Amino acid sequence: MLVLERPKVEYRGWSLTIVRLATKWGPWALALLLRFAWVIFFAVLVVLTAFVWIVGRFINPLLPWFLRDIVVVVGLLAFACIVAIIGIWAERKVSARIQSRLGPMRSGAWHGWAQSLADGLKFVQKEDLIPHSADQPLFRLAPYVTLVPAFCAYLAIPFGASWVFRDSDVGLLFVLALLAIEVLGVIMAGWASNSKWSLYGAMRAACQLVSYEIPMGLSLLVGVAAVGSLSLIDLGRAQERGWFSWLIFQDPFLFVAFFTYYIASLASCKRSPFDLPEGESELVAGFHTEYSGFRFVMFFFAEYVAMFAVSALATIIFLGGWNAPVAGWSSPWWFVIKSAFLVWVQMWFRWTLPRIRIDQVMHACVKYLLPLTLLLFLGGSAWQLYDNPAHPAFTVFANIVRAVLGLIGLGLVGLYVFGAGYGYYYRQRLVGSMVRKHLPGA
Amino acid sequence: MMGPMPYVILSVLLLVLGLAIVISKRNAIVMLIGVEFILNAAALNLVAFSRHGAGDLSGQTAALFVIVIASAEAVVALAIFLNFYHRIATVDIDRGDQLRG
Amino acid sequence: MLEKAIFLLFAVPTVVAGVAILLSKNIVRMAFWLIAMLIAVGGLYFLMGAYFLGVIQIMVYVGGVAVLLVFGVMLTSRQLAPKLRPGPMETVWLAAVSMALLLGLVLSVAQVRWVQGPIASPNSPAEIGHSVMGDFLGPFELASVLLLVAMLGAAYLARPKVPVQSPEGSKETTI
Amino acid sequence: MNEIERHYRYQGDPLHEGEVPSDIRTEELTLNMGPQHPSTHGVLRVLLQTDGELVLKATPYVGYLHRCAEKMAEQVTYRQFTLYTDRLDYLAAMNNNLGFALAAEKLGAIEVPARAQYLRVIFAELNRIASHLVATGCYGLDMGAFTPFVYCFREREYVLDLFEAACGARLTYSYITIGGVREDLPEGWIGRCREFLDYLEPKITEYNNLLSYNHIFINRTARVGVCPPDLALAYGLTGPCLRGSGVPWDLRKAMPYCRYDEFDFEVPVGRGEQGTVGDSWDRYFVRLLEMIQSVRIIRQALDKLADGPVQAKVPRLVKLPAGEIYYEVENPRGQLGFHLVSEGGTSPYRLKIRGPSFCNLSILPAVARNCLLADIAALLGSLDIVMGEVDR
Amino acid sequence: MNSTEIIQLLQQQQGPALAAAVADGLHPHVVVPADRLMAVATVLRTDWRLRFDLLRCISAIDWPAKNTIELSYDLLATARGHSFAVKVLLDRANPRVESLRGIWPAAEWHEREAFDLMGVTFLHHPDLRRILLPEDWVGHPLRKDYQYPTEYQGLQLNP
Repeated sequence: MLVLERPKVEYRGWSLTIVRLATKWGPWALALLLRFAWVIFFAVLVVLTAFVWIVGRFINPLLPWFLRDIVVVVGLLAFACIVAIIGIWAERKVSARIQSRLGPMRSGAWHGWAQSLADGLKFVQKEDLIPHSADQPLFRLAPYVTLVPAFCAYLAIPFGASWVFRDSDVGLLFVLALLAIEVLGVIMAGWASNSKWSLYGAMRAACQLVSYEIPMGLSLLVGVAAVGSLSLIDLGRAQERGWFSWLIFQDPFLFVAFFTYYIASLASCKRSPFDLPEGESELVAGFHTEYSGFRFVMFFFAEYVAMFAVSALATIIFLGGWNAPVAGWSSPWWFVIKSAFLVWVQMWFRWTLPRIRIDQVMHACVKYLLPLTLLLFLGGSAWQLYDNPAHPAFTVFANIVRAVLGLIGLGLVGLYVFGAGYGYYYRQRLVGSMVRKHLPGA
Repeated sequence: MMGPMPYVILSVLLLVLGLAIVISKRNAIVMLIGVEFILNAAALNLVAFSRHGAGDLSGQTAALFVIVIASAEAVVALAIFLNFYHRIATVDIDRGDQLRG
Repeated sequence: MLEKAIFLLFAVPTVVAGVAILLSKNIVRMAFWLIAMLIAVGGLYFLMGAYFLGVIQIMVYVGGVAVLLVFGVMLTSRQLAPKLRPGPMETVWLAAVSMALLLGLVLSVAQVRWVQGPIASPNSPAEIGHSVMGDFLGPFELASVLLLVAMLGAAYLARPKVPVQSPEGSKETTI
Repeated sequence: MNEIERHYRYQGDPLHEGEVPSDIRTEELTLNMGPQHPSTHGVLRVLLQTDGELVLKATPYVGYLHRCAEKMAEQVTYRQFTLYTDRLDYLAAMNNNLGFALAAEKLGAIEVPARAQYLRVIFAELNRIASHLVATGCYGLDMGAFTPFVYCFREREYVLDLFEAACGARLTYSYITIGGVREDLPEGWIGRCREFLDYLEPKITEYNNLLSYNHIFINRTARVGVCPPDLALAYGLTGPCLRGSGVPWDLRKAMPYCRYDEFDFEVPVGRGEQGTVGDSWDRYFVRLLEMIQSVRIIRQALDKLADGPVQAKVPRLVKLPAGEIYYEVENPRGQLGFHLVSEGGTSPYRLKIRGPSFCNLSILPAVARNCLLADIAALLGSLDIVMGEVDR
Repeated sequence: MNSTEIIQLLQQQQGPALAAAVADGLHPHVVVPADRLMAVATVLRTDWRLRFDLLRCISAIDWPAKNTIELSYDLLATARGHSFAVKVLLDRANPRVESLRGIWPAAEWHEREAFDLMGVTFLHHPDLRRILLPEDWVGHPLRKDYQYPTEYQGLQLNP
């Protein structure tokens, strides 16, 4: 009987050898580091503070602040990269789970955690060619113009009450402006690669992203109208009194504004039903058809970084950023968990919904989303007019509405948990083909 | 503190560059770019004087209006050029000499 | 001293962008040079403490108008990179006139003695809101009317001449 | 130009060119949806005249997969040609074999035993299910929904395992030969086949909720690529494409062959539930319903399976008498016809193969006018073209 | 309606046109001279009793012995459920016949294939060019006396 044993696969490429070495020696190095982690951590800390104190005293008093900013910026970049790497790996695992398959299992020990690393290395050693008739400088510049704004958005996003690089009182608008610059990178890429298909991708991207910025901005302004300040720290601090103080439950307009914002943010990240700019089945690969090698990785990276940034905005404004459902326990972990959940929902949409057509995208924006968000903004600001101590009757009504909405929110969360549990409990263990195991001698 | 002088010189430079672009380039869209240069020079001046001269922020709101009006103007100008483009295949200004159509 | 350094950091790109547009032949590059200039001017606004204005400049100008311009350039350029060759005599005259204008303006500006008023502190959008609603209410209403008229005009001018028959003719698709 | 040509003019039939509104004159791009393109299901090149996102005219170019099977038929004996029939519509090889075998048997007046005929019906219908699974899965992929594609191919895996158990091959079986069926079933096969049928039945309702009634999918496919019934008949559309346009014509019911008249099953017809009759959604939904009918047929055939020989006594070198026949069989994609002319030798004198996808594709220029780029993918996906039988 | 009634009906409408008619056998058909093909086809398509609306297949058969190329149009009436065939015998050297594109648009691609592989030219065909073979191919492969080319655009083929 033919016995299939695991094929001996020889990886010869240097990138995969690095991955193999990393996975072979990685755990050892990690274990060593963990055992002496505390010692190493304090040693580094002591050296750093001594260095900063000496520099501060003798060279220039301003320098320590400058160093602190550099460290924070490096930390933010590292966080963004980690988010993107985990995002890529999670997307593969999520799509596998939805399509009842296993997803990456081999690169890296548990469930293929090093798959993104392996992808990155694979792309690094791929030859990234520039089409002959492409517009050289624009072609090279485009990935950077898409990547840099996505990373800069993290400068203004607060992780905790005081965990922010530089809080300016136009933080929200600053993030929206950076997302507006990303459009240019996409158009530049589409135009510079000088092929009809990518030109279509660029045209579609330009229409979609520019027109979805308006409903996105407006639905955020509904939240700003409730709190009265554009700075993200104030927005977060206004939602510190537990679950029912979160802005999403303040008034029905805000409740709907969360969902319109979420749909608009899907469009602005070119995700799920709106992923027309790189609609595979029609436009081959849309605006990044001609890109290969490391340039393609940048577009790929920028997509995941922007995805998390946009969900971070949603959590801070609507879901009370770093504040826990219970009043006291606010910590940056809550912010990361909520944003990760919103990113998971974006992935969930991608693997269930088909793509909509370009004219439907435009109709949806101009005919449905825009008027709806304008109405919400009107309603939200009117609600704020009356929701102050001057109108006691209305505040009582507002509290009732707040409670009802909070309960609806709890219901939704319960529904999700029940659905997930039900799905997990009744999932069908699919081992190979059901027919094969009955065949004689199989 | 360096006063408004550098900003004023920069806005003059921008003005001259804008004018040069409008004059030298024959393509309608590039003339629009030249006009944008000039508008930005004006807005820059407004903000500089409001910061160093008047000390309050009326200049900034004026600059805000400059941006709003510039965007409206750009939209209408582009619509006209697209129409122009429909009639005559190119966007070359010299060709737009007949008054009819 | 730091402020002058940052000022130069943002001022030099604007001038470089202007000159590059003058010299470059490819329309699309000109559009992207314009975008560089707009971002640099936005940076200048940040330097001057006008944060709200800087953000609005980037959002409205770079995110909206510049994208529109690039769109216009893409639609109208027959070949992919149309060449614009000004004649030799034209460049000489152009250089002479612009140099004369520049010198005249700079000299006249240099003689002015600036009265050093109080330095405005970096302000929050709330103050700008108050001033827009306060003494700038007139221009605000006028601006909104102007925007409405501009939108209607643009939509009317750019409508497709022949109604495009969508599949099954149920609704008109205008792209 | 007689009154019939006038009859076709009103549907914007391309009998006369140049009725494109001439004064839309933004740049006119001619785009090449080239031989390798994700949504052309094989090597088909479509030249699109587009104006921005709007496609004004689409002209398909075929012939990239032409192997001239008809010329080879003249140099190969009858039994050897069954191998070529597998490669015609490589997603429904069983039905192709059945078509050629029936044509040869009718010409040679060969009597096929009852068990072989029931086996033929079972395998033909199983292959129809597998082919429709591929069609619906790929159609979801064209519309951007990746998951149904993976589910459909998981189900198809079970059908291929059944075929592998019965005749050893997964794609080109040449199991149905002249005179009957190559081998009898392995023991335990019928039980597994019933188990698969019970497994598949609830899955089709699952696809309905996942894809068919998905609001975005309906917006993308309803009222897109509409083929009115008489235009479909005029261009020779057959199979699910014709039934999607509301014409209840199924060869298994109208001209029954191979004991199809003994089974009761309905013929699903497009009723324009989500849009107009004959749009892409109808063609897709007709295929889904046909899968359910095939399950019913297989169940009845499995009950009627009598014992007996599976191969009539046919000489090793089949020699058909001089004569001529045109015989058609209902394939998953339409009516596959064999025009067999024989001079009494051991190989056919002339064999013309009428591929259903060849005619289904010919309607593309007439229907893909003034529609959007994404609608071309929707239309092509719903016509379910296999280039093997277009280019032969 | 079985084929004998169809043939009687055709004889009434187009009496002299029918060269031969075979009612029984596996492939009931009627043989029509080339110039009367259009008239017979119109009758088959428009007569309310016949209503052949589906042109299933046009096969071209090469008979070098009889020096003729035979075109067989297989028709089907979906409303009535009966099928029938019309044959046309063309001389082998210069086979020319009227295109039935106006009556059945399905004929367009079948006729292009007959032109491409057998060399039959169809008059008034919208765009009669090769459909399966490359545009610049020489010769018609399905003819019995077809020599295999040994070279195509620089590619040597040694059988």
